[in-house]
Amino acid sequence: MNIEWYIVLSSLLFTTGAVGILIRRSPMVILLCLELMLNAGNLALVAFSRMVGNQQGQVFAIVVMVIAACEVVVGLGLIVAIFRRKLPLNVDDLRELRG
Amino acid sequence: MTASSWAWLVLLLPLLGSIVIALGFRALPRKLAGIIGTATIGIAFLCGIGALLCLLGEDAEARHHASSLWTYASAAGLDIKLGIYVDPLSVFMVLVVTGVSTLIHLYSYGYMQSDQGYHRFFSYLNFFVFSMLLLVLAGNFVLLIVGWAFVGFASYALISFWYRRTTATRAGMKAFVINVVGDIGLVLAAFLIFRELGTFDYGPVFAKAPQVFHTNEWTVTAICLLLLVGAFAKSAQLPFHTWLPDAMEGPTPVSSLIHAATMVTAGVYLIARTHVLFELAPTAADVAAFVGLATLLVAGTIALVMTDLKRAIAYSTMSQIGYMIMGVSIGAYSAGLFHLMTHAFFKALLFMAAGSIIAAMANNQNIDDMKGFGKAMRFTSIAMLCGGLALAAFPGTSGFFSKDEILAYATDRGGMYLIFTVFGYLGALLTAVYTFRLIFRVLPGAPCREAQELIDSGHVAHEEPRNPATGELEDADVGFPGAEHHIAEQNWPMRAAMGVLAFLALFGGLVQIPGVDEAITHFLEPTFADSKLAETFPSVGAAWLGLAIGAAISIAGIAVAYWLYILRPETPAALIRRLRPLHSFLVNKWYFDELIDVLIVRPALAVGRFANRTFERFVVDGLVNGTEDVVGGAGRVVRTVQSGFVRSYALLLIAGFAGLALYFLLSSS
Amino acid sequence: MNFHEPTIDYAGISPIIALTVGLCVVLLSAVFKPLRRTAPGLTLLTLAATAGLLIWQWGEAKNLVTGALRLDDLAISISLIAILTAGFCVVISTREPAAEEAGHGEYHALLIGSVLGMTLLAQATNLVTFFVAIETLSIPLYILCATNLRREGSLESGLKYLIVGSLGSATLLYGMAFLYGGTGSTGFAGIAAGIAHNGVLDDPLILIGIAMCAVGLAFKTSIAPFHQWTPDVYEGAPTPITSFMAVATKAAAFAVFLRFFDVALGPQLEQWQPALAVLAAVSIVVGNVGALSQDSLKRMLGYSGVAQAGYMLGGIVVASEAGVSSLVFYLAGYAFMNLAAFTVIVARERETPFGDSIRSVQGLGAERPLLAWPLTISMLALAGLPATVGFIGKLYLIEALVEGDYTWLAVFIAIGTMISLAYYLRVVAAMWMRPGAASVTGAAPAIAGAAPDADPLDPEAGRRWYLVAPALLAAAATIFFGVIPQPLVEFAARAGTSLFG
Amino acid sequence: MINVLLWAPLAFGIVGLFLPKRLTGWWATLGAVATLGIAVSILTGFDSGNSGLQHAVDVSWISGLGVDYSLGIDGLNLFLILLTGVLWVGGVAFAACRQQERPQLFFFLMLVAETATLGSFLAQDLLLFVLFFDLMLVPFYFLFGAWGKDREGGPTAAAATLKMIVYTLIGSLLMLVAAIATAIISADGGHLTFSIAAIQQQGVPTGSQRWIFWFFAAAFLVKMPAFMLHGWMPDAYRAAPLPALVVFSGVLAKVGAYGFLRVVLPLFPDATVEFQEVILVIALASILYGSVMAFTQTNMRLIAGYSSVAQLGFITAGIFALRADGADGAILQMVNHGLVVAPLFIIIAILVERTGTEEIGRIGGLALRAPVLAALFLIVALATLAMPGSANFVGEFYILNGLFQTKIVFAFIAISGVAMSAYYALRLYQHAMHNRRPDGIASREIGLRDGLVLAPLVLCILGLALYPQLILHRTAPTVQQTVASVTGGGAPEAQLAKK
Amino acid sequence: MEAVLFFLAAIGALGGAIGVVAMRNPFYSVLALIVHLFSLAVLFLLLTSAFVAAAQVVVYAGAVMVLYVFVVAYVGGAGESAWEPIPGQRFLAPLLAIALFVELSIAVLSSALLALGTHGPDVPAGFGDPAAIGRLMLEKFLVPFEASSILLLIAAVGAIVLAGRRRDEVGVTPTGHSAPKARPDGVAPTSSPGVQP
Repeated sequence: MNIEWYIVLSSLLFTTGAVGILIRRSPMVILLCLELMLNAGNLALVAFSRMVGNQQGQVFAIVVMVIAACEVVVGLGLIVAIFRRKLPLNVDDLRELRG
Repeated sequence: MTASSWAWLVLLLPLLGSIVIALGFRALPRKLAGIIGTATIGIAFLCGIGALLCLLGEDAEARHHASSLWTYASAAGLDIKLGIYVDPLSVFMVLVVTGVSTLIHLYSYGYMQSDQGYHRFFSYLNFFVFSMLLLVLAGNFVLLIVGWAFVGFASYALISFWYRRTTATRAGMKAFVINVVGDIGLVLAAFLIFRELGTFDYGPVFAKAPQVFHTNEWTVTAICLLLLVGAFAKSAQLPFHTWLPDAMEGPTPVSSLIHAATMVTAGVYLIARTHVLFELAPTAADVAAFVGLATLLVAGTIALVMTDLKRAIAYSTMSQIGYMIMGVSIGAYSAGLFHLMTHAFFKALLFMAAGSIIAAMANNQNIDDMKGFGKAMRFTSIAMLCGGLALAAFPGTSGFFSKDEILAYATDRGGMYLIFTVFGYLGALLTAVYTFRLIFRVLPGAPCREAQELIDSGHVAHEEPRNPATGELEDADVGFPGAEHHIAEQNWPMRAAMGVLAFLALFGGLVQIPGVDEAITHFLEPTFADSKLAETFPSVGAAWLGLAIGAAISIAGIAVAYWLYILRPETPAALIRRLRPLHSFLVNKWYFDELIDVLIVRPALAVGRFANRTFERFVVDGLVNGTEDVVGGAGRVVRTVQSGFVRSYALLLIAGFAGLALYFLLSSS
Repeated sequence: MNFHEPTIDYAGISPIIALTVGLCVVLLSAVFKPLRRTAPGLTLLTLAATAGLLIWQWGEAKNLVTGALRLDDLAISISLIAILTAGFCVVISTREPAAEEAGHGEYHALLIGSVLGMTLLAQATNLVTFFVAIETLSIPLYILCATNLRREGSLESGLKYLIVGSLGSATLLYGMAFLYGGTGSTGFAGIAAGIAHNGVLDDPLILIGIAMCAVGLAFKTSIAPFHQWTPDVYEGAPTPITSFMAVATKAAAFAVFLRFFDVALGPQLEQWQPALAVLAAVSIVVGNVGALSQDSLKRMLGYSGVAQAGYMLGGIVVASEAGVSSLVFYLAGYAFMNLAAFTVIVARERETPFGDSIRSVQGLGAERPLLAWPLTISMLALAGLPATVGFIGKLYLIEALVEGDYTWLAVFIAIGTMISLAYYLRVVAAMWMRPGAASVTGAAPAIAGAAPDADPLDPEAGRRWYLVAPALLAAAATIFFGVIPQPLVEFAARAGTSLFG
Repeated sequence: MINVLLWAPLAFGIVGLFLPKRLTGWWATLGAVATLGIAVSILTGFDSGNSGLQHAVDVSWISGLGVDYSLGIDGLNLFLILLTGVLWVGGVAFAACRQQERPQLFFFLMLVAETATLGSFLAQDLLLFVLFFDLMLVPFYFLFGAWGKDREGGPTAAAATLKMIVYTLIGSLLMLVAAIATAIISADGGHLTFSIAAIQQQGVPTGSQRWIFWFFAAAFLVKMPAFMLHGWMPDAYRAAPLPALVVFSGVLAKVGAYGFLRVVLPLFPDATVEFQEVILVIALASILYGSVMAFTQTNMRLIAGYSSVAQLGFITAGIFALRADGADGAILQMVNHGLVVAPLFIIIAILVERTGTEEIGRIGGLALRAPVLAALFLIVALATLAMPGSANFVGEFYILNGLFQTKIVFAFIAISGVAMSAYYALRLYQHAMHNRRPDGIASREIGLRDGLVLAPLVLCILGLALYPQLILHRTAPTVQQTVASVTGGGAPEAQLAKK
Repeated sequence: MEAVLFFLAAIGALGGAIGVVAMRNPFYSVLALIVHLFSLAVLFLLLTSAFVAAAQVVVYAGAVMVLYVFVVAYVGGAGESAWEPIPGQRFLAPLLAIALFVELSIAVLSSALLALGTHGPDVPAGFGDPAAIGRLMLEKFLVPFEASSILLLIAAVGAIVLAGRRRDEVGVTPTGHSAPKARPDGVAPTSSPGVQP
């Protein structure tokens, strides 16, 4: 398959993730959508890595995985903290800060 | 001592007097202040005589001196020195000013004695004399303007001397503002002179002018017209005259000195001083002459109906100045100046007499209320009669010689100038009528209440002084004559002053009898040596013919007045009834005040109100507030977008991303 | 296939090592109870040591560890700014409820972690390092924002920051992928070379990659329209953290912004310059109008940070040595101005029941002159008034802009500054021109923030040395460098030279 | 010497912060007097034939940015410096006679303001000028805002002051951009310098001059303030504490006009010629509008304020006559106006203390019990209306003459402002001192201390009235040179040669 | 064969992604993500990136997702209401996404890079295998590698800070899972009586 296909697929995944962030309210699902976007990035990296024929993109993708994991950990920690604080797990309800 | 040194002394003394009195207002005793004031002027007069003698001791051609103390303001090509110019004309003016002032100071010494603002009065009065002397002695146009404005200020200060009278302060303001308009005319004239001639000094200006300008060139005409604005404003000529009657709000000696004898004649002096320019711009000179003529007629008619004693005399002053302006504008310089001098004598005298009577009337100036003062105040009455005769140009009096000389000169020039003769004599008739109208209404007859009281008890104290114009109670603790009033009968300084002036009014004309002595003409000759018009002079015969006509008209006028006010006292009332519209037209002073109000004052105030209420609020502030609103509105938008929804933040981020990406896509090949 | 051990210049990476060691030590101190109290001290020690090592390396210009990092004056200067800010943050975190809540060891370890991220970021010359560094910088901040667990706002800000921040990171990553794809390299120099080599100067693939990287970096530097997290997070986060975030994050992000755009994307100058200029202008407008009539001081400073970021972006737009220098100078000045302001806010929010509301500083001039002066100076400096470092900073920036033919942006800065006066001076007016707020000891007023999640008040906070001294110090520096800017100018100029010289 | 002059007020101010409350006012007065003393000693040592800089100081300040600490005195600023010295003595001493809140801070700010103002007059480096120009505002922001009074039904002092600051800084910030642009454009890739003299030598291309001119003009016109840009003035003047207003109105407005002479004319000659008439129209509008507003206003401060608008219109017109006499007159008039408006505000302050109102409609007849005050007021009022014989007249005479010789129509319109000034100045005097005394208004003579503050100022007015040449003589050479930089050396004598 | 695999995996990845977005219940979303991740791993394999694919399966699908499931289980996977409080969001979000996708696609498809249209160059054996990646990590990318390890440490610390149970938390009385707080127009919550800080 041509690399183009991979990239277009990754764009599709990227935008899907973005849509998810925009329309979902559960912080957990939003975190998942962020994962989607990072994964789309990873797909692009790996595809490009294949295209240019060096493996830097792959290493980058692995690093991104680690980072994604860190984000997830912190995000889930926050969710737990919010839950513990008896606040609603709905990002729309967290809008004390505004204006 | 040279003439210039004397002249500097002349300038210095009144100033010194003014300052000393002003600074010493707490320390100096009243009398001392009056004495200082009078004495300084008196000495100044003597110094003036010193200057006169110096000048007479020189060759006729050398009788002009420029002298300066220090460079006043000199940069960028302008060179203005603090300098004076001494020549026969200025010395003549110095003598008239200081002479009359000395007498009026003397009069004031008595008249103002019970006034709260005695020191202030003398300080102002001295300052005025200083300013007037500065005006006549100035050696360049800038200093002339300075003197010009100083007298304007002194006039303002003295008009509103009783400063808690709103009528007085308003009158002062009016006088000042109109005079400033005149100043502006002078300033512009000076600019134009500087532009064309590159200097402000009299000597070079008058020397260069004939070489630079063609006759009737627009520049020189413009210069003269601008000078005339100044002259008219100061000399209360149409249409700048409205301030003078109102100026009668000031104490009577002020009216006598400033608004009759000296300051208001500054316009005459100015035209005489700049005759070189006026002769180069005959059109402007004719304009001046016609305005003078118009003023003398208009003022004469108004004086016929005025019931306010001082205002009537003030209109008479305007009218007489009209003669002078006319005279110097048509080239009768020495005649005009001669009339200036005699007018100073008799008009000052008339005012003094009027002041004396007004004091007796407790500041009531309405002649309708006055009667029979001939018996009550004999000295005053005689003085008034002398002044009246001179004013009416009764044969032999000073006014007789001076006024008719002007008209004789007009006749001599012939042609268009005959208009001046004809209407001048008409004016003379009016003069005689209105003068004796006053005299016949005030002096003879059964004494009025105040006059009777004076006869009975010699008492002239009145409580509760009221403002004659508005009738409101005076605020007596401010510089306003208290219960004690002073009249010539009981006060020797007043008497002395009036006596001297009465003598001068009657016999002052004898110095210049056509074909006999003509002392004024000869003395002034060096000043007007460069004049083409002054060379032609009516023959002695023509002059005497003029005098004869004048005498007839004067006597006729007096007769008319006698008939109207003594023989048939009911006629004037009948005339008023018959000619009601004309009467009210005259009583309302030809509606000049109203005209100026509608044309200038109201529009200016309307513009001010518009600026203040509308423009400032809606445009200037609107600009500020509008900007504020726009910025604040943008702030509200930003804060509304900052809704607190994290998803909407993400949306904006992605929207921004999409936008940025679009830009980059578009910029790609 | 042999393993080639990379050559490592230990002197060059010594600051990073110091930070890493410090991080571990501070973390360990949290484990042993007796050592709990030593965390701030250890942190300061770490920071001091790092700063010392950085200063030791001042003037060096070398690539470290196979081109992952580049230690030059730009990196050192930015790292120093970050460390300075962190130092202030540590001091004013004394008795900070958030730190108590999180545990001092953890709190400070996270802080050091963030500083580590910044130091790496300032030196990054490789996309991978860049991305890791930016996350190392951000993730501790997400946590730190939320450390005041009792306050709903703190959690909210943490979550918001995390979500939007990760979105930004994902975008950045995607952009990096495209750049990598277009050039075949992850190194900055390699990218620049690749662009030239592949002839893709205006290829859409590259350009859209640039667009995405710009979005990611603009997000980190709070450039509008990617700024919206800023006011919310600034307001919600514990104030010392806000101060750290406001200054250090911006500094580090701008450093990599500079390096990335001026070095890696230098060839694409023509394409990105106008776009960034427009972003700068939009930021200036949005930030300044947004800050108008904000009652929360932190929020106001958040918006003001957006505007200031817009000014600073100008330094990148012109892509010149003067631009870099002016930006570094401005960042350094910005650090002092902001630290003074935030320190005072910390003091007042502990002292009064009004939190960070503008009411908390009402009448401060009479009540606590030692706090009022720093805040006043800070506000005036932020407004760019003369005799403060803010004026010189703007001067420097405008000079760079005009030199780079971006005079219109300079005019925008001027206009923005005018608008900004309205809100900066509002604070000054509150301090000096209003009577004091209700007595501190009075009944707690019914305002937001006084809910049960409110922190305990310390009526003496305005006199604590650890708050007054930093405030005075920062204010003094603001004035000092406003009057004698030459040292700071030289400092900044070195940074500029290191990138372009 | 010049350094001492510049920094002495600040040094005194800082020391004053640590003095006890009672002493600080007098200490500040001492500081102002000392500064004045230095200024006077500079005057006595001034070489009047020299059109160049004297006492020049030129040290590199921020070498990286091309900014120098460069000061100097010449004919343009000599008397403005003296004016600053004199008025600050007046303002500070007047304030010292009164109880001030937080006196240390008050006097500190006053003296900071003096240093800033002196700095903007002394600066010979474009950027230093801008810096001091902006810095001037800061102390006044505090003085007006913190010591000013809120107006009932109007904006608070803080709001009014904020408006003023934002408004005036609009111009200043644009000026900053313009100044930098000037230096960069003129350096044209070469060595960057902000030195005014150097930039003048290098020249600025005509095309750039156009927009830069307007940026500078905006700053200066707002500061004056000129017509349409005066929106900040009414509120700020009403809010300001009078001692501060004395110096503010007396000196600060002049910095704008001075800026035209110091910066705009020499650096942007082409644009100056090109926009001469536009600026003249603005100046005329200021004259007319200021006058009209002044004679319809009833608030004493605003009468004085709007009269300043008109006066600065005259000054601007004089400068933009682009003739040496106009510019000479402008400088003279700057000094005169400062000397007049400062005592005017002091008098207003004294009147307000006696009557408790600033509305002229509600006072009157005060002269009786206060003849000295009335006399001083009268002199000030007469000088305000440029009574011939006052130095103000000489100033206006020079200005109008300059205008008359180049733009005669403008001169005719401008001079109508003179007539209006007569009306509003006298109106102010009359309403306060003359007419009936309303009930409940106390009249009291001026106190000895206030008298000692006011009398020297009035003496300055009188002294200058007698000898305005004192100023003209010393300013003329520099002015000649400045104007020549625009007109290319066409001296007025040359223009006269045609006759 | 490759094309078939690609399309299958692509459908899986995309379907998983859509599932994540579309599922009401977070739990199902997590499961959908796992599908997505496995599909991605296949794609990675197709791109000769064996190590990345393996890491993907092990790290992501294995470790991270387990964490997710735990947390979802802990906080309860209540679905969210369909009501959209932000005006325009529902309309703008897809629109923007489509615009973005179009832009990205245009960028990719109109790129002048010829390599995009290929399957990539021939690569030596061992491309993308653990050894190659490992060497790269320890040579060229040593710093990011080390840094990401520190990042992991930091994340762990963070998770403890945020989610760890502390002594002083006793004060907040566990009154059961709170209903969404009554907070009309953003006013701060009124304190409930039993709460003492």
